[in-house]
Amino acid sequence: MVCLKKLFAFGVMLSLSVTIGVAGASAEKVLKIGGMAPLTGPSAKTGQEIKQSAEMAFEEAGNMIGDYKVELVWIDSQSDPAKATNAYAEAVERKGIQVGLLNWHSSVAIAVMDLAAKYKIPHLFGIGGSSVINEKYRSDMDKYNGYWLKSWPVPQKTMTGYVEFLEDAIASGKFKPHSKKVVIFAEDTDWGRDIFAGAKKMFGDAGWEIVAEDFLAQNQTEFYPLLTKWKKLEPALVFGSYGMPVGITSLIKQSREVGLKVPMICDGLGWAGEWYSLAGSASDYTLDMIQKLATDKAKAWAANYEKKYGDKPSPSSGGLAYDSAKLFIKVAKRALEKTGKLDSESLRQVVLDELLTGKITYSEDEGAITVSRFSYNEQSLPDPAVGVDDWYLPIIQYKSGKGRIVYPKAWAEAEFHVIQ
Amino acid sequence: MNILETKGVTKRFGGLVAVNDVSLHVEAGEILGLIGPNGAGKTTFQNTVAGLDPPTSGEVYFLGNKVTGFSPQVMCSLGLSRTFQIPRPFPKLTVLENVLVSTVFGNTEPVADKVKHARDKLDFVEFPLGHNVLCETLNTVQLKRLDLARALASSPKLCLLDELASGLSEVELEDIIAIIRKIRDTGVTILMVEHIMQVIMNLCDRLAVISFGNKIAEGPTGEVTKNPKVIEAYLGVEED
Amino acid sequence: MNDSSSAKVIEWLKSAGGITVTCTILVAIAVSFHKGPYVLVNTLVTGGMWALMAIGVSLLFGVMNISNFAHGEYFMIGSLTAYYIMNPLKQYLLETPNDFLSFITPILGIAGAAIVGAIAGIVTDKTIFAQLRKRNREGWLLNCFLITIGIQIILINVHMLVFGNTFKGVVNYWDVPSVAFGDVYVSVDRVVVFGIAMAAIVLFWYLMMYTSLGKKIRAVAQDENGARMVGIQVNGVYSTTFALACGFAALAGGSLLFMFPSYPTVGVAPLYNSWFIIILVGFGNVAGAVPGGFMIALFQVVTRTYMGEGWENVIPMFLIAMILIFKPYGIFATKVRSVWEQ
Amino acid sequence: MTQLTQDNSTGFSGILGKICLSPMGLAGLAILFLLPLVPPFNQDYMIRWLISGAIVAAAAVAFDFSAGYLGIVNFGYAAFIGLGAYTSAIISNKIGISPFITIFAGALVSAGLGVLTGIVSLRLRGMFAICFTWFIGIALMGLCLKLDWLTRGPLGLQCDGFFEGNSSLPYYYLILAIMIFTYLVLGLMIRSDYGLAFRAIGQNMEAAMTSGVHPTKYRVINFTMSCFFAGLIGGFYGHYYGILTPELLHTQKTVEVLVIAYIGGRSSLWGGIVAAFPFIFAMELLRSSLSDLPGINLIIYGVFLIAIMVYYPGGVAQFFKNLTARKQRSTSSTAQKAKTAEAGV
Repeated sequence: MVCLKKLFAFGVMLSLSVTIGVAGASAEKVLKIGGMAPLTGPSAKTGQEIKQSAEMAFEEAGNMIGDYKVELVWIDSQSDPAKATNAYAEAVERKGIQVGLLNWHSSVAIAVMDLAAKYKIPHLFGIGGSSVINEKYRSDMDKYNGYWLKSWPVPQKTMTGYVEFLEDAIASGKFKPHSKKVVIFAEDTDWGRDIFAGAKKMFGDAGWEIVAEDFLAQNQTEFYPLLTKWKKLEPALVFGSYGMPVGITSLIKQSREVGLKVPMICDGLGWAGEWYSLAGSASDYTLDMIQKLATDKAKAWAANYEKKYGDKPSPSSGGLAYDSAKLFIKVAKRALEKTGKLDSESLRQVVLDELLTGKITYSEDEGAITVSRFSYNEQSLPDPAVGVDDWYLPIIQYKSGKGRIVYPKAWAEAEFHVIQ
Repeated sequence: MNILETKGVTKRFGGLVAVNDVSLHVEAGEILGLIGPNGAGKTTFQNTVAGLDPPTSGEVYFLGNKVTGFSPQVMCSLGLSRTFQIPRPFPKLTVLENVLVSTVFGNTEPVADKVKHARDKLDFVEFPLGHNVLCETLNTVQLKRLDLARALASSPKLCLLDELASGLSEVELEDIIAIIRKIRDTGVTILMVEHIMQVIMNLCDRLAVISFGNKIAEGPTGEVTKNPKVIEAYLGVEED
Repeated sequence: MNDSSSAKVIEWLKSAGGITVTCTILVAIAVSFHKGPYVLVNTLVTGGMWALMAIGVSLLFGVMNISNFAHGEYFMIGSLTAYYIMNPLKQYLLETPNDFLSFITPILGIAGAAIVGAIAGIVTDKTIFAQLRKRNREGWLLNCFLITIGIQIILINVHMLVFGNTFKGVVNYWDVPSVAFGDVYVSVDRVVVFGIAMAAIVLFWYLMMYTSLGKKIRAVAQDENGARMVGIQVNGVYSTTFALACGFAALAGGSLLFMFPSYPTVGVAPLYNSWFIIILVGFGNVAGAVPGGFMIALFQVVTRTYMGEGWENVIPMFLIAMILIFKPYGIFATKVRSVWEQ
Repeated sequence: MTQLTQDNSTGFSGILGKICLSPMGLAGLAILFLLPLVPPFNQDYMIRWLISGAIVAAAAVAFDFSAGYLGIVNFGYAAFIGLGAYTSAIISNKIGISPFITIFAGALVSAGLGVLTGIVSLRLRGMFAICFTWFIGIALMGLCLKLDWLTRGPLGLQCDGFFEGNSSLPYYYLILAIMIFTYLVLGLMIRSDYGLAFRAIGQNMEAAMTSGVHPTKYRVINFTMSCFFAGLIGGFYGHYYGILTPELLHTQKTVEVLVIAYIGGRSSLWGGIVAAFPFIFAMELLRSSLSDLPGINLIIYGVFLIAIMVYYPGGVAQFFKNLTARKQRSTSSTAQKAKTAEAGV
């Protein structure tokens, strides 16, 4: 019987702690922001960077927006849509978040979108870029409009840069491919599938012959069989997107070990800050398309981040999260200015009236570190508008761990070199 | 009538011949004792008959039908049950449930009152404890009785008993002899492997002797025990 | 070769193990002719490491009846140790080049990994399994299995909390050009690591066959009570076994740092591979783990070559399942039945 | 066979006993029914937690049906859940039938694979059987990733919900019904002769065979039933969360169910249900209140799991068994003593 009593006491404590959690409101003006990121699970590294970068942005604003104190509530998506929805609902109901910010996995986005619409919580600037989110968003615009926004457009929209760049390099005589054979690979994720479909079409249209197509597992490290297979095919170019630091760096290292000497486009190589400590000089001359991080402000941010957290930030997760948070602060300030208060409703109104109509933008001049300008319009939704003056990724070539922009011409910092 | 007959049953394990060309028969209603020195292949022979280890070659006939290599559960439903030298009960089931397994699945005709049937068998072997005891708490002697009750619960025609009496005290021996006799009186034929002469002399109508896998003698108990080959097998030959 | 030994060889060739090994060799040769010798080289290079992992799992199972689901985490401990030994040294070397030190750095890292792994093994045994042995032997196999799942969860998350989620790796051990076998290039690191794996396996074999420790371990594996009766310190043998098994896993982790940077869940792939191996060759069959390692490596290389990436688990899985149907206790299984069938 | 040994219980609890419930169990179910109507549990996120709990509870019951009684731990269990989920989602997406029907189609497909697995794994025992099911799970997950024209692979398959509207409450009652259905069907089977056969095979295959039990038949039946319910639960999972990814088939998900089933207590069926709800709540609260240290909730979970296995391997079921044993002991002593004992507590 004693044990039963203990059990009962435990139950009482449990429910008490729950009710206390609910009743924890205070008189101060507070805006509760639910930042969502995969803090545990296979993508925890990315999640951590997103979290730290966003926190940096809010700290710089003194954790205040106008007279509202900003309270960041972190929601661990656990890289699992089912668990993420549970955590999200709890964050809304128990912790009272009024607006959602950021996200990584597209599968999580698909599941959480419905919750955001249901609770009428605008969720802004999810990073996960795949087209499934767009499909779902576009399937019921009324329901999701203003409740889900991405900060990374679907990869097909940006990738055409690669082909333009190649055509340009061939035309100018810098790149003389012995054939038009290309090997395409991609990580086996929603992102990889998306980019793969885009690349296939893109290279096909440009008259390339695709001699091998491979999907690579997320944390694969053994590529000797694959690379020797590619080597036999004698391609003139290797193209792929592989955002897993372990995988992409192993691939590059081993490609040099087995003697595969062709220009490699490794989209996603620079996503993780520590890529050079893993790939080393094998990464020289590889090409990537990544957020610029070229301005002084951007470099200062990267230096700050490294000082504060001890490792190199990635422009694509950390940088974008930082920019997203800054853009959010801008939106929130406008909402406060316009309606005199900050809550889900006022934020959504500003998002609908001003952000999505292109009245609010966030550009390099104002401090955006990753792209030229964030702006949204009717056609681009839920993505930001894509273009050289908007959301655009330059092509960079690495040498000794430093990336230099080689395309577009206007931004170029260095000449393109073909690996010898 | 022969209830069981084997013709040239041989069982090999890799290079080892455990049972070699054994032919014998068991007549309905008798108690046949299968004796022999340790490691002679008696248990293996029982296993080949009961279907646990199908013979490498040779044939087994049960009730006149060829049953070579039949699975144990089929042999059980045909009416052949057995006990184990080291009893193997279901440790997490109660005594009653142990016997019920055999009652429910060993009988071809469904038993009307399963519980009563099982309890009857337990009473029949004079099981000393309550019927709701978990088997893992029983000692070897109790387990042997339980195993016997379990074997009987499937209403067998032939029951193979494997060293049922080993490890029992003088008093318990008397009991078990009485029980085995009682079983025979209900019309069940018995093929028993046994070491203890008291049991053999008291119960067995006939004996078959196995040594190093070979059958060396078969016949009425009195004759076989006087057979010089048998005595030699038990005592060994002094060659030098 | 005299008649009796050739008869023995023929007998072995007819057994399931013999047939599988022969088929594997034939497949390897055939594929090498079809696709080039790289198949063979790749199989050898990766097979050695998988064998080293599988030996550990197999040893734990054979001696202690523990099916270790956390074995990959000892691999992770090894790679983490090697990183924290090698990385500072490499940083130091950048500033003050020193040929001897740069030659010896990876060796120090790998040795350190093995030692730390062995210590971690002893700690695990003393804190958890010794307690369980004292308290409760019932349902040992499944209880241990669940406990190792718990250990796995703890180690992964402790790594994450303490050392962070970053990928802690090195570019290479020795910065020298690849070695060429015909037209196949293999990095020096891989060749050396293959050598380490083979050396460790030979050493282990010697340890088990010719030293008193090996004899004690084998005695305990066969009969714990018997071993206790002849005066063997059984608990000590268990700890040693754990140290050996985990030491091997950590050795593999340390040796493969150039390929698997250390991060919380790095152990999952090595764990899976070692489990595939021991299921294929049969539980507790320590010697079988070596050919098993090469077989699995060949399976995966061939699948990747012909089916493409991503199928390397599906097809070998299917094959192993098929083999299990015909040889339910693994291809090298003997007639001896023991506890793991219960 | 428990009804045989508990024939003496009469009246209401006797009737309940016939359908595998005890008064305490009925009270527990009643609480589960009423809980989402009572504050603080009437908030939607709490209902979501309850749903998660019920999903795991139902899965643990069906898992324990093989693991606890037959002794075969189906380590690829999540793959059977996933197979049911994907089948149901694909059928309902392609043909447009109501999910209420397609979840049964999913369950049947899972059961079909269960039959195959049961037959094929027949010769395997112990760890080999466990690993065999595990490999089936891994292979299924690999297929799910690679057959992207059917499953959309890692892109994730979207599925329609059962109900219109935003509330999770109808979903909760649906999964509760599924859970109770699972428990009752499997519980009744365990109480019948089938259960006797399962336990006999699980504890000693050879003795079971010599007692006339047909191992093939009962192993296959057991696997089929267990996988059927796994598929059914999977179907619910898909249509509730609205998205399926191959991760659902991952071994990690099996481990989640397995841990609940074992903490609940092996071969009890109901133990999983008792363990699931508090466990899910505790984990969610830990995760949420320790969100500054992501992963620490999992460390606590790991330590708890090890502690349970070392010090209390019987789990919750053992706890309640000890409790009733103590109660019986105290009631069997004299009334006077019982009274003082009650007063003492």
